[in-house]
Amino acid sequence: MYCEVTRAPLDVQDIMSRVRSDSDGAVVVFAGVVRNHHGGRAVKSLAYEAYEEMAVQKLDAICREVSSQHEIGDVAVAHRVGPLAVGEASVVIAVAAPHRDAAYKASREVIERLKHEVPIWKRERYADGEEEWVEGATPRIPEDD
Amino acid sequence: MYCEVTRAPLDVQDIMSRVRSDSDGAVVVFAGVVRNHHGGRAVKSLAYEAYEEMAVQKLDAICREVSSQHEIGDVAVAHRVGPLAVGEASVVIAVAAPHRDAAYKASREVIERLKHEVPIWKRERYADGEEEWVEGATPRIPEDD
Amino acid sequence: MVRITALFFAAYRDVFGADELEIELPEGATVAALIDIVSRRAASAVPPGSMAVAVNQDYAARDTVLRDGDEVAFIPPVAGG
Amino acid sequence: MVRITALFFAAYRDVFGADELEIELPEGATVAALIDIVSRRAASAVPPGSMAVAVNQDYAARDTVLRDGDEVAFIPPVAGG
Repeated sequence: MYCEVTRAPLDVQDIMSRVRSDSDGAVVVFAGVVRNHHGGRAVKSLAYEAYEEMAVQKLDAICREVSSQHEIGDVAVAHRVGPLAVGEASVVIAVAAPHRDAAYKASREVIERLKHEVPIWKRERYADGEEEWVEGATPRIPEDD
Repeated sequence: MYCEVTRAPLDVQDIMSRVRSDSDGAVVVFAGVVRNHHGGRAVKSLAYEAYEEMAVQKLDAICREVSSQHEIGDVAVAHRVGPLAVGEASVVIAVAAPHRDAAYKASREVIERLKHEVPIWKRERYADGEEEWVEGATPRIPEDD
Repeated sequence: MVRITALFFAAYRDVFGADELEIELPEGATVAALIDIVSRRAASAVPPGSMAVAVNQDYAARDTVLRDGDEVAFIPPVAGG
Repeated sequence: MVRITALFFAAYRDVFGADELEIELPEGATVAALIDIVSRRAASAVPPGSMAVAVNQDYAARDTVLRDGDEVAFIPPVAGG
């Protein structure tokens, strides 16, 4: 298991190699990539910000839970922060499993939970010069006793 | 769209780069990897054989159909033939899409259809010296008129 | 007469003892007729439901009429991926 | 009195005009009480349902009692991925 939040460009091959093992027949990789448009506006670049220590901790927790719920060999997640250009990867998730069904399901679950639970924010810079924090999802917080 | 059947080792980064575009926010990669065991037996190596021209044609048809059914930007598939060692990738499928849901679904559909329709066969060599054609799936053929 | 090329892949190479055969058939012969002919060569019985046949690289129905020069592939269950 | 460190991220840095504040609270004060206090600083109203609060890097219920030295993060809707 490997989770990181980093300012460095993400290396898909490196992240895949962290999960591969001779007993796993399937590897599923998800890469989130900066798009040149969002909500009908042209995006020039963007920047991600994270509450880094908590983000890594949350990613670790998600990976542990997903590993316990699916028959997978290993999972790795890397999320980039700082400024990113269009076309660069903001997040890479690699899951290795003996069989592909578990690999696909676990991969999907990690990205869905990441988007709802991990304290990371995205600020888009548009072609017209404006900037905006992208609307996100409110993490579920524990109920009062 | 890019489909190939090749004797050369598969390069994930290269296959990903064939589908990426600035308007796609998600890339899903599936890699099938040679496992060290199958049906309780230790696998030493294996070899894939293909009816190459038809395999490429079938892959092309699958990619075209999946592209027309899902909102994806592009898809690439490479399948290796010849001898492979444990840990090597036998197939790599990359799908880029504006949104991740379509990328995951299209990726899954390509690998499922590939396994049922594309004329490729696998011969496993076991640690005990035996060799066997791996039991596969019978392609659906057109019904008689 | 029509002359076709039959191709045998993977397990079928052993079963039919060849990887490629030139076969002559009467005009109007179908895929089903060709299967009957090659089945006489089979070293072991092939469950007919498990065999796919492709004519000129497209899976073909059993009643497909073969034409001169067709490439007819005998395709055992596939196991790519 | 307990002394906590409040952290504000992303949009909340602008809303609350700070990225980090040291705040003193009466013994037994809860997350809800702290939200009341910092809300007085808010440049614009924050829909309370959209705000998550983490105490020592774990999402916390509103009735969580704060302790001396706690790190309390005000977390706007997240948008990673």
